[in-house]
Amino acid sequence: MVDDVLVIGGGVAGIQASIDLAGRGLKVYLVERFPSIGGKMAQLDKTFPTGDCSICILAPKMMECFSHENIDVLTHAEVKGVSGNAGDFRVKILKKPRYVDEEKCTGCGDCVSACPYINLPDEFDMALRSRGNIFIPFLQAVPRVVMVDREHCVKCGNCQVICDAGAIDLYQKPEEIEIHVGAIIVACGFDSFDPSGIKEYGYGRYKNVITALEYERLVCASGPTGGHLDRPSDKKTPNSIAFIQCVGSRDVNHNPYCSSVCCMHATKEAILAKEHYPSMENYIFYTDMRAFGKGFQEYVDRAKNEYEVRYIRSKPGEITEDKETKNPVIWYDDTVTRQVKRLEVGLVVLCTALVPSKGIKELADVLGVELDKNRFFKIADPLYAPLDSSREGILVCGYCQGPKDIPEAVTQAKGAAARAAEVLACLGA
Amino acid sequence: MKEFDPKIVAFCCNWCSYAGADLAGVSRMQYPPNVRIIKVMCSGRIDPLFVLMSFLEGADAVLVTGCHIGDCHYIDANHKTKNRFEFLKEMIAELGIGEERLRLEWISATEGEKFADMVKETVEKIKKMGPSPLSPKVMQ
Amino acid sequence: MSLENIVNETKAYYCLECGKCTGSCPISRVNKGYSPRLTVEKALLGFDKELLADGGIWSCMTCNLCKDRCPSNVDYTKFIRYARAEALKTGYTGNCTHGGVLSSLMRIMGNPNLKQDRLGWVSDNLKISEKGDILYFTGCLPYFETLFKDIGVNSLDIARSTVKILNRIGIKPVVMPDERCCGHDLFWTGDLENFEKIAKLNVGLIRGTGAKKVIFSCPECYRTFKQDYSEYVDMDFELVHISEFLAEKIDEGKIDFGSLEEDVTYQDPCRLGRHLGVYDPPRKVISSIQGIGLIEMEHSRERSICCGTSTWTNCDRFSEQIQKERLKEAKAAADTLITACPKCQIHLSCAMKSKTPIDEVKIKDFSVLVASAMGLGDDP
Amino acid sequence: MKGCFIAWATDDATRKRGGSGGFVSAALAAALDNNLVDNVLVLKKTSPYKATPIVTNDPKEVLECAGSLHFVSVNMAKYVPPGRVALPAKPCDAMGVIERAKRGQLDLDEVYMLGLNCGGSLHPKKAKKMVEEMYNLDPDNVIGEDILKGELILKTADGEKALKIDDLEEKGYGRRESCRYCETNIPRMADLACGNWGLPVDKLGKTTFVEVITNKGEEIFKNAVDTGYVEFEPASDKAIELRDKIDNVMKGLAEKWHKRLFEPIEKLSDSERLAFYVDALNRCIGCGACRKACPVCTCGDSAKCLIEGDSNYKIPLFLMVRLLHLMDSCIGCGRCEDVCPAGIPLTLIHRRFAERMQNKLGYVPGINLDKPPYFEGELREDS
Amino acid sequence: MEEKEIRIGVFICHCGTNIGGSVDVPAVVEYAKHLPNVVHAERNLYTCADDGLTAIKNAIKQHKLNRVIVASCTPRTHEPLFRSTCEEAGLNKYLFEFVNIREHCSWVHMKDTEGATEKTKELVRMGVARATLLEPQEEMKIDVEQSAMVIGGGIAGITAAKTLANQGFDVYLVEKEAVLGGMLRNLYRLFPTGEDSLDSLQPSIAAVEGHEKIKVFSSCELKEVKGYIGNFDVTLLREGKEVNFKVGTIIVATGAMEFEPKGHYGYGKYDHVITQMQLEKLLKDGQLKKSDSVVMIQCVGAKGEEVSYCSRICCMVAIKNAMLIKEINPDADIHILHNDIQAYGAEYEELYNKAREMGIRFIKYTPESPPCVTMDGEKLKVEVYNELFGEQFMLGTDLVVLSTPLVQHQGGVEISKLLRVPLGKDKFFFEAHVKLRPVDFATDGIFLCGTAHGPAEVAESVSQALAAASGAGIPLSRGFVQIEAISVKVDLEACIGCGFCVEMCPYQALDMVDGKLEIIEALCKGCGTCVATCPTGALEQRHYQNNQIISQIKSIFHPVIE
Repeated sequence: MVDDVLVIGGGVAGIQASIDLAGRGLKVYLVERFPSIGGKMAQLDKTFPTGDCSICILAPKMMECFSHENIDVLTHAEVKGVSGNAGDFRVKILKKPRYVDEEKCTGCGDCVSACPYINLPDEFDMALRSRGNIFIPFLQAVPRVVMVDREHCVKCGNCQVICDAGAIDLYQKPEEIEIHVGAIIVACGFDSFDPSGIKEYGYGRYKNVITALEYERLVCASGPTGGHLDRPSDKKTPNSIAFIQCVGSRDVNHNPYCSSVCCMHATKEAILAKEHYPSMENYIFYTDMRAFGKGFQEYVDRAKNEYEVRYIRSKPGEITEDKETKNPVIWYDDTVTRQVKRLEVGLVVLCTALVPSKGIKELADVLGVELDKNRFFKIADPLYAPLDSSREGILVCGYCQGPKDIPEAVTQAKGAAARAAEVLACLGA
Repeated sequence: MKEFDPKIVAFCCNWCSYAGADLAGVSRMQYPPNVRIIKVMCSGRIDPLFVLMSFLEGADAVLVTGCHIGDCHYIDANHKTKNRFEFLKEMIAELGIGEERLRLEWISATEGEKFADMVKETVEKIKKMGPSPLSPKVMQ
Repeated sequence: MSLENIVNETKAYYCLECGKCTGSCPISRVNKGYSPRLTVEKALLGFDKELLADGGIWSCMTCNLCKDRCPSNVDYTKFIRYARAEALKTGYTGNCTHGGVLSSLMRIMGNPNLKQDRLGWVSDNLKISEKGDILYFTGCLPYFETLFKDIGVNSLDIARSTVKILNRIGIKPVVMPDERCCGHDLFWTGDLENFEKIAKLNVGLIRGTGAKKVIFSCPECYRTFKQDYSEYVDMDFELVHISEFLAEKIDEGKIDFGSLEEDVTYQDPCRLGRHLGVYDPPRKVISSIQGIGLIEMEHSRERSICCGTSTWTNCDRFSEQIQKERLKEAKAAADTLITACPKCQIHLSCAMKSKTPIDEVKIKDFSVLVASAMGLGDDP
Repeated sequence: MKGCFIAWATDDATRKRGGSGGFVSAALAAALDNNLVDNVLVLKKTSPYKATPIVTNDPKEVLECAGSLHFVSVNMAKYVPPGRVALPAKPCDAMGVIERAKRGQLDLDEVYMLGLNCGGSLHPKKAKKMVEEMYNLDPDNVIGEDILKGELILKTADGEKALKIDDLEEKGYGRRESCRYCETNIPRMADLACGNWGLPVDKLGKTTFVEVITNKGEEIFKNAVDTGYVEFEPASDKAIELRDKIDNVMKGLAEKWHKRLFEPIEKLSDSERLAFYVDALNRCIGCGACRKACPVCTCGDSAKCLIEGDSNYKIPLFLMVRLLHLMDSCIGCGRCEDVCPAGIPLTLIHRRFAERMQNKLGYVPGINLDKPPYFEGELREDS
Repeated sequence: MEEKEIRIGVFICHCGTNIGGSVDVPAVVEYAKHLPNVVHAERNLYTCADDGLTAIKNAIKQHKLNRVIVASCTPRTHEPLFRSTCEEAGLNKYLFEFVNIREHCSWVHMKDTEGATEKTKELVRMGVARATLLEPQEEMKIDVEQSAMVIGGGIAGITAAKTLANQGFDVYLVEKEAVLGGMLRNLYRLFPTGEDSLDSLQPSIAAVEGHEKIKVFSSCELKEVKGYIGNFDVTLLREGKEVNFKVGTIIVATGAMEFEPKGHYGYGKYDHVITQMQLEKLLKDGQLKKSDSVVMIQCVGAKGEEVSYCSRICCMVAIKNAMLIKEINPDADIHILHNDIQAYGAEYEELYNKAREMGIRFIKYTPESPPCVTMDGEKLKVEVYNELFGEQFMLGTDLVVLSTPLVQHQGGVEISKLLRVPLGKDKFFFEAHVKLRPVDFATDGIFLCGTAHGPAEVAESVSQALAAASGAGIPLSRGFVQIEAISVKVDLEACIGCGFCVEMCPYQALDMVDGKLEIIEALCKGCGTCVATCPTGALEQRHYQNNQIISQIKSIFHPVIE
């Protein structure tokens, strides 16, 4: 029986769970697939309903987690095998090569500018900017070390030459680590649904139809445009934006469930747009306005009254494009006035469904736990054990067990930490 | 004759504006080397005395920076900063040394560019205005 | 079927009233009085009489645009079909166009003793057989020829071209002298009694020829056989649209489509496209013609817009508006519009002849295009 | 029984000694007598130019101190002892007391302020010089003084001599500079406001016009009446009107003086103004007398203004910090300027800074227990 | 503190070429050597690398350094590393000073070597000035009482208590009612599982009542709570008698209550207009008369003037109850009149669809023209304008059920005063940070869960309870809390007792007791706002002392400080 804990997923939930457990004096392994911790929250600009800058409040947590003496953060790593039982899990972790010695790299970024190939889409910035083969995942990345995209690297060696720390190792091998833990917390988060399959909305066909996460990067001060809302077609600020809810969610053809956060997310984005550009006209197309959290309804009321955001109850039928201006044109049944209308705007933001993260099935198989029909982790008892998975000793929290906003994810993460401690204490006793 | 090289004192809070200054560095945003940052935990710690003293010592400008209202790491301590700043502003105005020499900016941890711009603008403005008349050097 | 049953059958109770159907509907866009959403809501909220008396249910083109997009999977097309049947019982019906000739014609088809000569169009240069593996189902083309010659639609060219192409690849298709109309329009306007008769007759006739594969040039016939006959009669032969048949041959390397220096655009017929998911084969075939440029319209494939009316019912000024918009879109893409459905050709050609003229778009049938590219055109 | 009354000491001696009906002294003595307060703070005149604040619990001593006084050097606020205490208070004394209460130096509930209407006072040191130069009298021969109808009257054994205050002030004498532009003549922040303004001619010099303002004021007044120290009658509407009229005249005068003294500074350019401040403030020798005299200053020996600056500063850090700390709280009593050995026009300068802030914030110090804005925690709506 | 010679060591980092590329590091080292109190200065390629750290440790010993300065990157990432290096070499970690010459200098002046070098010198000079005045600090450790109090015996309180007890801590569970269970006792079946509420709750109640580590105080009232994290003194009233105990942490799980819709839709006037809670009771007791038609009205009193928020759970409660009625009478006509259905998440959307499938009909009304309930003979009549259909509907019905929001109750308001923790605008308890500290109060050691925080369903309450237990369990399992030595201290000799600092403190760490300032160090978070406010030098912040900051300011303008 060991009382170390493995946390899978380094988003805000995973970070919080790790910090809580480590705070109790337990040893924690935090495994993150991406080369930096931070998760989706790091990609957001501001958070609703308080308008807090997302990375500002998250970055200290990321640092606290990374530098905590009880937490071993393994980035760019994946869980490959789990055997044993609660109190005694043996876990195989594959540490994928980042072709950089994390210990030696100082994050100076000299190598980044030395790399001659710089036309790869930057994942963090939703491909709205390009990066090189060697790159720092994002400005506030933790750990702040570079990594090499070997798939595209031609091994010119420029980076090695410029690196005074001698940190670059283009022949680094994958490494398999085995750890021994008593409990596992899964917080592997979500992915954004790709709306290009919803042909009628023109994502991918029309430049000025973007997703909400792309929009977040566009308005973020440390994003690809430095926070200027430059729409993709002409890099100009649009004078109106339409946000479309339930793109791929509450839709039995894609994801039947409600993603829970998009109504508020869009409200926040509309408010931000209005704050940055006072003449901006904002429209939100919705089916049911789901403002059910603390202070949410008030936030929506403010958006309506103070920020003049226009809420239109309708799910648009189709989006076309004005060939001249490249303005998206929305065709919709205004269900309140019961009339079909046409609305031309400067930019359309699709508030896409949030879906279980890629690879959740494989992870579930490795962990030996069940998924529900929406491919979220199944919980043991939806009332009284909302954080226990179908297998003892494995807890699930955050979006990977169903739609949630940040405070709920943080709450669950803390709860999962408490449950892990409880499970370990009971096993020990 | 050597060009006038202003000296600017900037007070930054640990959580937002200092991090914003860090981000300016990480992003390699270039600005002139005239600013000296003094870190405090919170902009609420910035005693107006420090600002006055900076001017008396010879600062050509003083920048007071902190988290945006509503984002303060210490709930609402930056509200106090703002209140006190009103006093300083009036004082500087009455003294007649040029109101532009004192500036309050809220800078979040993501606003590296804002920090760099603030320094650039201030240096340019102060260069035009010339040395602070309160600076001891001028007296001699 | 009571409206409640219709609601249950089509799962209309899942309707979230989001309005995506109406926002998608080409008719609603021009006719503000028509809304699929409100039509469904009438049923949900117990406005039965209003619903059945509503002419709107006869306007629906059953193009499936709304059905495909409905987030709750409400089968509006089916809903309309059932509602029409119910309305018919109550005595309501749509406005038949062309003096109702076409609908009465169809009902006659149900008579097993009907004598007709459907092979008048088969000229000497065409090789057909009475029995064989492959059968070509011509559908209503011979009737269309007489009705729509005046608007420049030579329907039988389609049949002739199809046979010529088949002949070129060495097939002498069976063409039946007494095949019946497929019954599509009866099915969609609620006359299921006559539809059943026709279905059984047709399948019997085909069986009699020993055909293993039936080729269609009309998507409506194709869909009707493929999706609607099975409720009434068993079939033991394969069904295929000419475009699919030809596309397959490309893969087998058995065909040379010749060349044609022309830019064309392609109209996806609703039955072939959204109803049956056949988008690629016609495009594949057209693109295989050397020198041809296939330029897509703004709305194509899944997003394609219907030719404006169906089942010869409620063709009105709104239909014309839709058709003209469609022709404008076509013109913006290319001078020639290819359709794979005789009805699309008829309706769009009809719109072109309307009082307020629009820019000329050449409208050609798919088979006709292919035949002429292969050098098989120019019939006497 | 709040409102305006005409009252007088029942005791003849007191009535006579107290230049205007002796109400204040009688009420103070009565308060002590009936144990309403533990102590009374009064000024004991030791010469026409010197009055020392004393704390006493002897009603007799209080009565002995009766009499009006215009040559005053101290602000009473700094001498208020702990416990229940009553004192006569000019407007600036009362404001000082309130400011000290805000700073936790005393409990206002325990302090009874018998406010004295005030048209201004004279600094004793300057007054002596004035007696010599303007009145051509030996200062030591002066046995009494009074202000009536805009004239300052000096009494000697030989009789009286009166000069117009306006004329005196033109020559640089007369009231303190800060009094000249002070607009607070009737101490409405005190518990009672007493004086001779508004009295009908026949009662002038024999009675006191008393306005009862607060519950504490009511207590004092009632006590004085109940114990027989004082008698009273209601003040007529006419009397009240008259008092207001005088008040307004004084205010008008103050406004003129304000303009006269402040406009020249107002008109200076930024650099001239800075030069003015540097010239003046740089004369500071750092003795700290101003700080000790200031009724608002409560900081003691660890005050932040005492943090050492450098000698090459153009303006001493000491004064900079004081200017800052007094920006919302300066009550303009003029005591700092009185005591400055370097002759810096301190009050004038403090007022310049303070008026900016006080006007901007709409905050008036010394009138109620509202917290000074510098110490406000909440964000102001307008800022 | 004993006067000792100040011996400063300065370590200047090249950071590869990051600093070395635009700063003349050797020149800076030379300069540093001549600064007052500096006895050693050196440069390292990477000070943070192993050899750099070793160099620091060696120099501390060799040169008897009692102050260490590293000039390199930002303290926000590397300060902990260098601090622990100093500690390893026996130097108090508060005697370490970090100078940021990378982010704040070399990287932002890349093309100005001269300017960057001069600035670096000054930054180092400022660092030396500050370091000279640094003082060693002891981080305060507060012992934590190994027990917790949970206020409220509903599902949230029960769960929190059970989890903490299972982790091995003593728990005092305080409930004002005679029995545990809270609001769930009054419910019939729970969504989404359909379990009987009380039945499903029983095992948890039993587990708590039978737990050797849990002391249940039912029918008890909280009288007083004093102290701070680790050391709360609690006084209860039980049958009029006082009970005292000490706990380390506290969890608030006081729940909420249903808003009473007086004056809404004929409630109180017509017998058959009831609330969802009343419906639950009817269902539970089997008292619900067979109703052929039922109308439910959502958002009664919510999302409006009386209660501005959306109460989150009522839509699903209504849907669940509607389905239960349908189970009893499949032919019942049920209409739910709503203003947007809150079927968030995966399960609820499914349930919502299921309800539609069962024939429950939904009508969206507008808040501007709300439904109207009147009596029409024996039957109730509900008129509603269907916003999406554009028609006025007349629904004759047997029963009208009003869905009303959860609201704070008086008990909660009193607890808030007692514990000095805030309520928000919505009157629910207000957490420390909406996003990242959802179950903490700004006051250390007190946590929050369940509907005391805002409307929540069972699973959400349970998750919150577990989260609160995590927060409350951390200090308990560590046995102490440690506070970074940046808290404030007061020199009572210098303090004049003006009390202006007290209200400045965002954490109520300061208090005036009999005219004397008291600082509860355990509550101080080190923002220093009070220090800046203090008109005297009585307040000081550890590690950010006035004289330290002043020395930094002065050193900017004095080429060499004597």
